Amino acid sequence: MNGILNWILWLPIIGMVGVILTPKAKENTIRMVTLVTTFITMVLSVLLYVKFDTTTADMQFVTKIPWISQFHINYFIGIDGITMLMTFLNALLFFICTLSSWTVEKNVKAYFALLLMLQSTVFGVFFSLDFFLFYVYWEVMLLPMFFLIGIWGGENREYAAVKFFLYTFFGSIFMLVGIVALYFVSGQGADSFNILALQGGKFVNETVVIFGKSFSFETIFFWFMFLGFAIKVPVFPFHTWLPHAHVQAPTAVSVILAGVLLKMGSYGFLRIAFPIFPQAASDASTIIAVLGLISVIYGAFCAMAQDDMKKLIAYSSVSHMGFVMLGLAAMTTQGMNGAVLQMFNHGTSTAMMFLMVGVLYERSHHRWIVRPDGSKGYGGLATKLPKYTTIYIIGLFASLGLPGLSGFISEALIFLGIYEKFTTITVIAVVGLLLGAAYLLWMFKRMFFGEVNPDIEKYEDMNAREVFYMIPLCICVIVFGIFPSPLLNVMKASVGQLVDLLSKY
Amino acid sequence: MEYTVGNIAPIFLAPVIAFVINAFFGRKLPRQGDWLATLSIFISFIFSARIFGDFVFGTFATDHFIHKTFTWFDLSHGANIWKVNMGVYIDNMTAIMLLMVSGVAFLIHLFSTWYMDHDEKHGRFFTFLPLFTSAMLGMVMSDNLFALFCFWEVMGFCSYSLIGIYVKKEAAGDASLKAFMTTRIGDVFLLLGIVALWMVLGSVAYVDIYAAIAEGKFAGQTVIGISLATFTALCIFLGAMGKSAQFPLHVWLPDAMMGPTPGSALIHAATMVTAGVWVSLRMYPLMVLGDITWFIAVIGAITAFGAATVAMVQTDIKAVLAYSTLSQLGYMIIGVGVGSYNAAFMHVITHAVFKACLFLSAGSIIHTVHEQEMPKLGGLRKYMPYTHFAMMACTLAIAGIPFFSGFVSKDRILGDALYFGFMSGQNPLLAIVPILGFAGAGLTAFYMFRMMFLTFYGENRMGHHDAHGEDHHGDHHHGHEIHHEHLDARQNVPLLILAIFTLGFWFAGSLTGQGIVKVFGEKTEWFKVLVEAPKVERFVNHPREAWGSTDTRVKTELTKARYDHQTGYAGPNPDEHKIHTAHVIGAIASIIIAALGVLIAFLMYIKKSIKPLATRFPGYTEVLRNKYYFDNFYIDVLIKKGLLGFNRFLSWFDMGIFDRYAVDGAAAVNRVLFKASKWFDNVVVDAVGVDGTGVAVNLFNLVLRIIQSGKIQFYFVMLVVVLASYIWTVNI
Amino acid sequence: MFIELLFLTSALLTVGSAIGAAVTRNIMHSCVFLLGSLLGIAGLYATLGADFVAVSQIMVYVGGVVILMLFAVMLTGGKDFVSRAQNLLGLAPAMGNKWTYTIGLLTALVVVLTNVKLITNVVKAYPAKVIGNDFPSTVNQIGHLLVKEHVLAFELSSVLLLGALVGAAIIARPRRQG
Amino acid sequence: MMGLASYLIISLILFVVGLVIILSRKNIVAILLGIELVLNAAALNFVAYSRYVTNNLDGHVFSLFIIAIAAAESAIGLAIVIRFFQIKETIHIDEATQLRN
Repeated sequence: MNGILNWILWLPIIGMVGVILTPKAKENTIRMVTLVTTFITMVLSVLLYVKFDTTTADMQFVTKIPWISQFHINYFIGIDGITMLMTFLNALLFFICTLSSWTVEKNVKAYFALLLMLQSTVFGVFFSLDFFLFYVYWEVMLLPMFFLIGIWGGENREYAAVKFFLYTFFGSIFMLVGIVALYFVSGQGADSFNILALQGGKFVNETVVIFGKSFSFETIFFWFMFLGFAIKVPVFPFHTWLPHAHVQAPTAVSVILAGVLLKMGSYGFLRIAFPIFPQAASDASTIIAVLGLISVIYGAFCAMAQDDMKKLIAYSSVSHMGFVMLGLAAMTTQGMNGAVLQMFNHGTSTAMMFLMVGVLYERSHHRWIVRPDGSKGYGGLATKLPKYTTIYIIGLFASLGLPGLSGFISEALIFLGIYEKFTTITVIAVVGLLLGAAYLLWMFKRMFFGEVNPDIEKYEDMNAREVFYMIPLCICVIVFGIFPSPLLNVMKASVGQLVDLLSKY
Repeated sequence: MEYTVGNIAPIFLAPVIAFVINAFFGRKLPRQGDWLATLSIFISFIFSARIFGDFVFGTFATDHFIHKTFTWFDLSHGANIWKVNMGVYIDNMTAIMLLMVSGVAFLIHLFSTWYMDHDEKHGRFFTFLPLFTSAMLGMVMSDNLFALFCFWEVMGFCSYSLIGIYVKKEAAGDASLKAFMTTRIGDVFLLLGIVALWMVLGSVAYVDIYAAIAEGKFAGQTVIGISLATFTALCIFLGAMGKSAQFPLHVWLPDAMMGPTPGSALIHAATMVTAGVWVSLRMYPLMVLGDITWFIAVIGAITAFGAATVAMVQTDIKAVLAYSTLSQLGYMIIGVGVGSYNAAFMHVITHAVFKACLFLSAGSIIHTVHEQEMPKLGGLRKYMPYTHFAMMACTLAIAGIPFFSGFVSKDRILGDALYFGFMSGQNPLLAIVPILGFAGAGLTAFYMFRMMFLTFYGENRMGHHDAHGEDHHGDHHHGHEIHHEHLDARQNVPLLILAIFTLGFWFAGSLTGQGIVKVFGEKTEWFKVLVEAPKVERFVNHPREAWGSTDTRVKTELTKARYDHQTGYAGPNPDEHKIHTAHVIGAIASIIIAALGVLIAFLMYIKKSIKPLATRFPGYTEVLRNKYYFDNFYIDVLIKKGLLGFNRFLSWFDMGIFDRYAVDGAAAVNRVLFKASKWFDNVVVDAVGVDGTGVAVNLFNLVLRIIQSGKIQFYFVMLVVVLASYIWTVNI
Repeated sequence: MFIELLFLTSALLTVGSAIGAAVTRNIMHSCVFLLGSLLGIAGLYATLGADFVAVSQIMVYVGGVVILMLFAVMLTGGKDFVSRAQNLLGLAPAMGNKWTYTIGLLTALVVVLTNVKLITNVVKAYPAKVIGNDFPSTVNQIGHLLVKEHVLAFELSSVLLLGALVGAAIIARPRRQG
Repeated sequence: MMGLASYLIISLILFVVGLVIILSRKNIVAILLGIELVLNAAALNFVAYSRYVTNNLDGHVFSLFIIAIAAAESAIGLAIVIRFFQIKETIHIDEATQLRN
């Protein structure tokens, strides 16, 4: 039974080998291999969900094999409720992205090979229970991402790729220092790289001497970890890589970036920063909440000012991930559950938005809502593309948190969670909901209403393939908006355990 | 009667199913599924009527209610229990509201099958209309504020979709955006209020809130320096202001008339806009506890009077009705504010009936003659006798003429307002409430009859213009060739049915509305008896049922009682005498004022012996035509004022961008801020902070800059320095 | 005595040639100085009794690497042989100028200070040990070590060398423009 | 005269000289040359320690590997230099900016 998880982790690599072995000229074979691989992965993740035991907060499907035994480094993977959701999201989004990448023409073989490699590494980050393994996957993940942006991106792609790479790398260096420090402090024993064994506030009383002065070990290294994960989320002062990366990345990569990779940051908080340094996390919660609040408001304001559709959605991601940070900072049942749910829901709704932008981009080859010269980039799309409009509306309203679609419940839970601890912040943060509706609907109004722009007369409505890959996301957004229990039941035990731990500090 | 899932759920689910089917297969169904939508509403109507019958015709007592709950989702872990419960809460008010909503919605659906026939948006219209109806019914039935909020937002979405249904019109986009965003301002506050209540009380079910008020759980609780009760009451009322289009947030409702007329009738006249009144009534004990009723009354009075004045000069028939809706909503809010719980709710019902009918009549006219500017109409009485009859009945009702429903409900509100303003020992400044209320009542009579006279009386002015020579339906009703209206089950029978219910005795139980000539005999004044402000003490340890269980409580006989606006029928009220006096004065005064209004309208538009407003007070008319410059104030003034200040500050780096938006009035004042933050993000944080060559203020900049310089040797130097410093600090 | 003489000459040759390589402004001369320095190191290996390493040093470096370098210098068309004056784009001279040397020397100072600190510690830890002048042949033992204990590294380095060979050939292969 | 310290000092001098070459020269071949010196300094240290401290031959083996890898490295490096020269017509290190921005 534990084998499923290993299969999910390594199947994309097998698929990648398959892609590499396929002759370069057989582009359709390459696409089919990728599609089949991602599809099987998705089916396996559904199977994983079915077999998942929701009653326990323990790790399930655990595999532990010694890897570098001198340093007690193990190939140690397993999942709990939080990871389960991310696994499903990752498997689903990669399947959809494969379909949406059908039209990629440039160097097809390398593209799909890198895509599969990315999938495996992202799974690796989520599954790893060994710190060293985690770090390896965390860094290796940058590699396919760097090339996917740097080769298949837009006109300014190298800049965006390098920026993305350096930002993340900068953060992960601090994380590495933290990992090494933990290794030494925990006695270099058998569990020094074991994330689970390090959890539970074991370092509350440790101190560290730097330049002759004594500091709390927890505080110092919590902030080191914080930096590594906050850049990935991204939280306010570290967010500037995101718009560049999103604007330059190809559609599928944007989807993955917004849908899964950003969640790795908040996942890091949930799995590593909070449980290992609970005291410091609890002390830092106000700062995290304020940064989350700034992300929410600031991201929304910035999004409002954008004329580029993708940039607008990128900033909206900053805003939405700010809600996740707020929920994490709350450290209450409602807030934490809301944050994890928001991670999933943002994954689906933002993926929808980016895919829709991609669909339109394939027709128009520009993304201007308003062109730099002040004329409308689109206009009257609702008349011309009815199917597209319908699906766009679902994604749009899921993003802005309409009850009945998925975004609302998570945002409401987050507000409930933070209210008691940060009342003032709650009062300000609701403005984020207002602004969220404002920029999204304003964009919608400028693009879809009005007379049909002569440019868009020749556009065709979504074809069967495009509709097909949007349907799973639509179902997710609607069904989980009405019945969130399938998601909440899976994660609540794990989240509850974390909340219980944090509530002691 | 037993209540189970089987006979409550269909009320909500039937329209939902119609929505789902129409959304996916509407195009393939005959007539794009409009019959399905109508049928589904009819099913809701049948089930609602059954509940109404049970509750109203003597089966249950005033304080009876059904409360069934189920768990929506559950976040409990270990000893930490936290569940989100949803449920159905049906009391007398719910039963009345259910009947009204499903009944009016059914008639409007029926009318729409005629009105929207051959319209290009036929299918889409009949997709959203059942969804809206289900959301409204769901909102009415829900037992807690959270569920209410969910349905509230879904209604907002339907409203957004229906206002913007003609996507080709740029103005439709603007109007829908404006409607959604303006109501959203209220909504986020409503959500905030709900969150605050939830986290302090542990539940947002109405019964739990009532119980908490009774148990004094609010005492000593504060939110950011304000007492919890005031804060939450204010938040919830702000939500109500957005949805019910009260004074500062009223700007969206007139624009909302961009949508198809039947949609306006259902959403923006009869039901959705009364949701704000509904939640204010449901949370009335909280409003009293939070001591904001005076604020509610003032807001209502300003809206009631202000909107009535604007309605006087409108020439578009739908605009007149839109402003009259605003004004009537103001009366309902006054009713809430002055403690006239029963009458405010009655006005919700009576207004829904006559305003729906008015809008449908307007729709009938517009669809027949393809003209909605009143100066171009006139003399339609001969061509459209049925519509004329229905519209006249409703006009009499809204104007407050005795024997009609509007008189009954509005007069009671005004009577209570009179008592509230002059006799209850409140702050003397609050006398403004009854004064504005009565003035508004006079104006209502005036502008409604102005509309009637201009539309149906006088000479036919249709010949004076080219009335849409080509029309895409292939109809030929234009110019002088308007065909005589026939009795049609879909066009005017719904109007006539609604018109029947504009008579006052249905609601008052007596012909005059003052309990003098009784019609219903023993069950006289059922409305007064059954609807009263919730008595919070009764909800401590209230019974609650799970979905599956059946109702086992002992039914009590209907208890008779006299109407008494503040203490219900609990006992002799020392102020009862004063209140009665106020009501008598109010009734007489409102009859006189209404008659005066009708008379002036008659003299002005039929006899033409008084000069019209526009020539008499040209300056003031101009102000009214511009709606007191609210739109201009929000859009132009705020933006431009804010903009100029920012421009001076920001022009040194980017003048062109801001200039462009100064002219464009579509955005809010936030635009300036957005631009500023965009600039801040791009230039300061990103360019200077990360890429900039500026002084290395912090290490982060420095490191990135050095790495990006590409000079490998500098890299080496850094490496060596770092290693060396490591060795020196570690002290090997 | 012979050993000490060898050590002295080798050390002088090593250090002197290295400094010469650093100081001269001609890349050709620099390469030749490198040759001297590497030969000196081979001598130093000999004084340490590392006969096999010394021979490998001479064969690989003197016979291979330096020659390769000279080839590279010649193949790059003789440009940048000597210190250029300020040229287009305002680049620093190829063989360094006073600024680059200043930076280099400053860094060197840091390294020297750091290392002196380390070396003093090392010397304290391992006080001067008199080693007899017995120099048994190491070839046999090294052979055993390479194929027994270090066999994996040995094989890997062979693969590496092969890869480097092929890679270098592919990279340096002139490609047709177009 | 002949002790561990003297070898270490020679090795240090070699290392520093190599570093100065790396840092102060802009000619890629010269930089590679500096790297060779640094590597040799390291190899010399290994052999010296092997003789004076550990008394086994692991240091020798290690320096042999260093020699092998240095050879491979210089082969690749010089190949890149040649290729670079074919493209850029110069071997000035500051011209190698293709990856920037």
